[in-house]
Amino acid sequence: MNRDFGSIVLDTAFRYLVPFILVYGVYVLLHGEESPGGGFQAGALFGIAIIIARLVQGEKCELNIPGNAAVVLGGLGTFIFGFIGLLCIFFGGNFLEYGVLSFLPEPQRHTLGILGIEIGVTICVMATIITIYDALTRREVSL
Amino acid sequence: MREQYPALLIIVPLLTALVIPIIAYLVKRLVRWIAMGALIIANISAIGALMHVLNQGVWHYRFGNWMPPWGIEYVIDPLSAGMALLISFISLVVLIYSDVFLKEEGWLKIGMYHTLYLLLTVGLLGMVVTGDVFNFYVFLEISSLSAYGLIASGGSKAVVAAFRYLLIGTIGGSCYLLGVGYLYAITGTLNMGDLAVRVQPLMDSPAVIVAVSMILVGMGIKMALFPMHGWLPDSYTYAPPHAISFISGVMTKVAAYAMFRYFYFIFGAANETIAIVLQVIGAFAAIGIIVGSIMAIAQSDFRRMLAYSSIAQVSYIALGLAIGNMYGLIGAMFHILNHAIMKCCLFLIAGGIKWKTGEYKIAKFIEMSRKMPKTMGAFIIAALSMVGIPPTAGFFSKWYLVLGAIEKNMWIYVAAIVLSSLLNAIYFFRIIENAYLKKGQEDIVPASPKKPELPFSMLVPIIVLGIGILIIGIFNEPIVCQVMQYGLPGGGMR
Amino acid sequence: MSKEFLSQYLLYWLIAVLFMIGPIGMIFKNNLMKKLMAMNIMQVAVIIFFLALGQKMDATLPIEIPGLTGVTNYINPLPHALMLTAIVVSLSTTGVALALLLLIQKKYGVLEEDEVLRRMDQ
Amino acid sequence: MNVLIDYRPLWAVVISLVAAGLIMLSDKKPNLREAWTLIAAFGKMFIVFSMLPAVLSGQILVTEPLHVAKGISLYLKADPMAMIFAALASALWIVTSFYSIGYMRKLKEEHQTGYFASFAVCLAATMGIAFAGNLLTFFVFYEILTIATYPLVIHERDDEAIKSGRKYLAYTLIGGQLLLVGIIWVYVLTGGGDFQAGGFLAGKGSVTSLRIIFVLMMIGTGVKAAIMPLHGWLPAAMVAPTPVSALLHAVAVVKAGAFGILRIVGFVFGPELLKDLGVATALAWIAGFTIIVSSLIAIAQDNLKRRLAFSTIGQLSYVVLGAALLTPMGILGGMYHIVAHAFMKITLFFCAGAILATVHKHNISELNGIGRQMPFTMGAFAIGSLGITGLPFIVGFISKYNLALGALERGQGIFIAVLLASGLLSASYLLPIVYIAFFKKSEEFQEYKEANLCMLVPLVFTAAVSIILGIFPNAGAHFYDLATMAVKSIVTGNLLGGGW
Amino acid sequence: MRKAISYVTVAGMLFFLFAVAGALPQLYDPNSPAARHVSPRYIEKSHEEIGSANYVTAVLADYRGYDTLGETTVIFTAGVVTVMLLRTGLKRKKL
Repeated sequence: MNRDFGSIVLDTAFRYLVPFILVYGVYVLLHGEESPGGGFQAGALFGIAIIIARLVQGEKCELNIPGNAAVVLGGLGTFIFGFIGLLCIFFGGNFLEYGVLSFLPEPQRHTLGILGIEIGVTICVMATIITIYDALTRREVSL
Repeated sequence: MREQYPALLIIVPLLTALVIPIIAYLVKRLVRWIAMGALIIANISAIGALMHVLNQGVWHYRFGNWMPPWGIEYVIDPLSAGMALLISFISLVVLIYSDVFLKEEGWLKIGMYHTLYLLLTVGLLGMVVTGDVFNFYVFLEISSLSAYGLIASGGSKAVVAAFRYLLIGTIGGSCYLLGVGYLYAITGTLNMGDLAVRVQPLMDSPAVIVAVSMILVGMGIKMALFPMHGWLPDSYTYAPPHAISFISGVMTKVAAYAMFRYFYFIFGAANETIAIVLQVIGAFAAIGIIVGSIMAIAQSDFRRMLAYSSIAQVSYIALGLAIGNMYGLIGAMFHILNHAIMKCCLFLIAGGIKWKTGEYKIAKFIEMSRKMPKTMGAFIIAALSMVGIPPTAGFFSKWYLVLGAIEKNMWIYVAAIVLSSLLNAIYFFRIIENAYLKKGQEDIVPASPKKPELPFSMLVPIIVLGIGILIIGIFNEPIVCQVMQYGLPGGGMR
Repeated sequence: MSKEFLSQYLLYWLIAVLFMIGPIGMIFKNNLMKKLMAMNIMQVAVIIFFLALGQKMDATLPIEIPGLTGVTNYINPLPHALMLTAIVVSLSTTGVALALLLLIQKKYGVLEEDEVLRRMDQ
Repeated sequence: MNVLIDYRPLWAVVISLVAAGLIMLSDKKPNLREAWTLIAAFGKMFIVFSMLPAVLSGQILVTEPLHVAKGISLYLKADPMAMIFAALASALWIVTSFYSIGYMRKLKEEHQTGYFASFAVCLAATMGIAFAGNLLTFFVFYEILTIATYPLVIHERDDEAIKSGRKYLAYTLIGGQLLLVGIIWVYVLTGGGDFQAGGFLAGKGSVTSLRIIFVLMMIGTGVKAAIMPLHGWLPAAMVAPTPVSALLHAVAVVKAGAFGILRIVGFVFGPELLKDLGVATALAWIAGFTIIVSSLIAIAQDNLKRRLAFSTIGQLSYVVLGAALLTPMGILGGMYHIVAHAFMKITLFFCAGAILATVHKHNISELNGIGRQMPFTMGAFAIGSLGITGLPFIVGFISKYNLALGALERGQGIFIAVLLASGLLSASYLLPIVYIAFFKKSEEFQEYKEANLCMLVPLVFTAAVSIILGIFPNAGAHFYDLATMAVKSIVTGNLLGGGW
Repeated sequence: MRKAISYVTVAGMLFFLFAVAGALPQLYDPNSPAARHVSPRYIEKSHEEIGSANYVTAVLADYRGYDTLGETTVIFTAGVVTVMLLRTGLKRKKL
């Protein structure tokens, strides 16, 4: 991030704001079990961080996920969620029954399972927010 | 894995839908086969679940292994398993059909289309097997959103139609959710089975009446019951043919099925309030049957005609619910099956004709029988079934409906059904006349083995469904007595 | 206004009014964007309704405070969880609707419904 | 007891359905296609006649291959009454097949594949109607017959054909729906609809509802049987090729309606119940009215086929009248008249078709002197005409005689007057044709010869059969015995048709 | 005519909703059915069963985790729909 952004205001805002948003997103994600927060909120924060980058730097910004990749990423994020559920089936339980995931330490199985799906949700929400933003702001809408 | 059929039924198509974008990005050709594989697994799961249910009674599948009122459960009885099988089967058939329309598109379009298509299937499957009223809403929205997208991809007119559908559909969804809210407020539960127990002592409460009417409006909009059908004709007319075949086939039917679930399993039709509401539904349905049929006669566009005919046919199902005795309900459930297959077949034929000749206008169907003999053969079977000529499937749903209506002395319903089949005859025989009897000007090159009338992947689904109509008609007794009957209220399910 | 009136009726009435904005907007507004907004308000009304159901007198957020146990001390977490979902649904619907509106605007140049329908038939 | 499980009734239905499929497949090969028709026709006749000895010895062959609806099976039953219709239809199919092949080839018609396939489906449906053992089975085949006849009616594919096709469908579909309502009502009242000699509805519902059911069913079957206010489709359907008219009028469609009326009177309501309900008298009056009025209309027609059509309307009402008289002799007469009229009318239509195919004339006034050139054809026509008027020693006499006896039994002598008047009227509309053909002189037809053999042999054959049956009513398929057995079973209420 | 029907319908529904408010449980009522039937278990047991202090997260991600999967799918669907509509274009070849 060492390129000039055009104006000092944008430059400062970007440089100081985005890292905090990203860190806050990570905090919200990881701390979701004990305080308000969770995957959606974190995903929204990440998405906003990237959208800010887009707003400031335009299409070719450095902190970027291009539209096509975002769609794929959104699918993969939800896939992580579903896959964790499917993993529970492979380990002999019902869908999303975290208690059977025997490779995890016993007391934290549920917590870690929740964390896993929250990560999936985060990725999906972030990617989708970018996708929608990207699709809506495209100039060349073909009709 | 056998114990996991209910989960696999939903999860496999869902996860496939999620990875399809990346597969499409990597290998465009593979998408279609992977989607097909997922739907085949869904079909197998549905069959497995159906067998299991028929042998061992209602199947409760608990997600996360939490006990029902706290966690979410799937309740699979013969009816819902049958519905799941119907949905996944039609989904598979239409997927095979849609190949021709998408071959030329780029990876993004193919990927997105198949993703949405599978998501629509997932949403509908989730709606029929779920045992939780809020989970139902979630899947309702999945199916609705993907349906909006699929409809809107049909062109600039379709976008307007889809937007109007979105507005009305979301109102329906919100009404449904408000109804759920009222139920939750007075019972404190979201599980259908638990709700059914806890709502019974409260049936006289006005809050229940609100909930009932809100759910009626919500489901009525989704199933295009008569005064709430405004979104349907435009959407069905302008949507792409491959998508609308599936949407028309099952989407309204799933809402009708949900309505059946609510009125007969949760609220219980024995209640006085519900009996009145059912009479209201019946009145709307009777009007809808006549209005839909008459409007269908007035159309010159084949798809629009089919759309209005859908309104009439869905009203048959509502009429069966309103009749409410065993035969009426059998008729309603059987008509869900029949109409799904008939209407899907007809829309596939419409798409085929469009693909071959570029025409949707009925007046331009002249000499179609020589251009596309096999397709028109399937059309005749489907049309006769819509009219209700034995031994096609449509006759037997009519048979059960009239049987139920006469048993309860509801003569207006009988009149509506009889009148409607005559009106159906008018608009379907008009097309048959056009296609078979009128002589066109130019010489037509009839289809030959070398130059078939339609690509193989389009012809097979049409013919499979056409034959399916006959088979369901002739062998309706096993379907009714060995599957549906156990799913009806008090039907002797173990 | 008694306290009972407030707790028994007022909020429910407000929710009812908010909820009915949806159908009203749908029927009486001609602009598609306004219809969309009316629809959004309708969804919000449902969300508020659910959240109102979860409230309890003298209770705190549904996050465990060490030492504080007892059901009556925490508000009902279930509506909150449900409404997170409903909010997301609302967001998604709005996103899709905006995409459709964008296309309509690009194609027809207007968002007035009757005008769009008129141009559609041409 | 002598009820036998036997699949032959089913095979009799299935064989021509299979043939229809094969005909469709051999679209491009006319010879193969017509071979299928003939094989199926002979096969069907063989199957049906092989059941005859068993039925005559008082056995009833039943089969229930599958359930068609909840609690109702596809029930096929070969009892004496069914055998009358089945034997008649299967025998006449062979004749009609030969005739159609000759006619179609002579006129080089288009759409022959569809024609023969529909024909085969029609016959399958007719067998189904004949052997139907319960109301639902009856209705299923009844509607199949309706639809399968439609392609035959519109065979010419011109505007007039389309118009008549519409008219045909409008009448028959509306009738079918009303019949359906009546049938379902019966199922609701009794929980079952198996035909039972002497009826099964007695005491099962209020008088009013039974009356309404009777009216619904009579409208439903009466449309096909062309009772007077419901007859409009039949003259219109004359646009169809002549073999189709022959089939429509003599064998399958209208006879299916008449047969249905007899079934419903004898095996659903039963004469005793109908006497109590008092609705049969009205039906008898309508039938009498139809007999007279249709004859009067027939006199005014110049188109030969139309005249024959109105004659059919009148003659069919004989069957209805027989049923409505509710006496054993009346029902016997009605039942036998199905056979009698079939042979006479098919002769007449074959003659009309032969004239059309050979000299291309539709109208009676143009037929001066044609008898000189086509003596066999017109001779057969004369026999058919005389039979219709009720001359003794031709088959029509037997049924009329029985009908008259039935009227006497019922104490309603007025119907004898109707029968006599009808005989005179039919003489006055049919015999002039014979007169014109043989005794008016005209040079017009000099260069024409007799119709080709494929057409001639069938029509001579049916004319001969009319005479043979007139002298020996039991010849061939024992029609008279079968009818007697059926009537006996109805009167005694014995399901098995008496111990003959 | 249509407008008049709409007015009447909307007014009727509004009146209906107003009238029914009395049948609902009181706000803030700790003894309402919603507070007493299902949710106590979440508050009482989620610590030991799941180990999460945030009950909402426990409900969202574990007890009703399947809903959340659905909800994630909904938002993904919305993304896919927008991409399909706006990025791939509506121009379709004449079939």
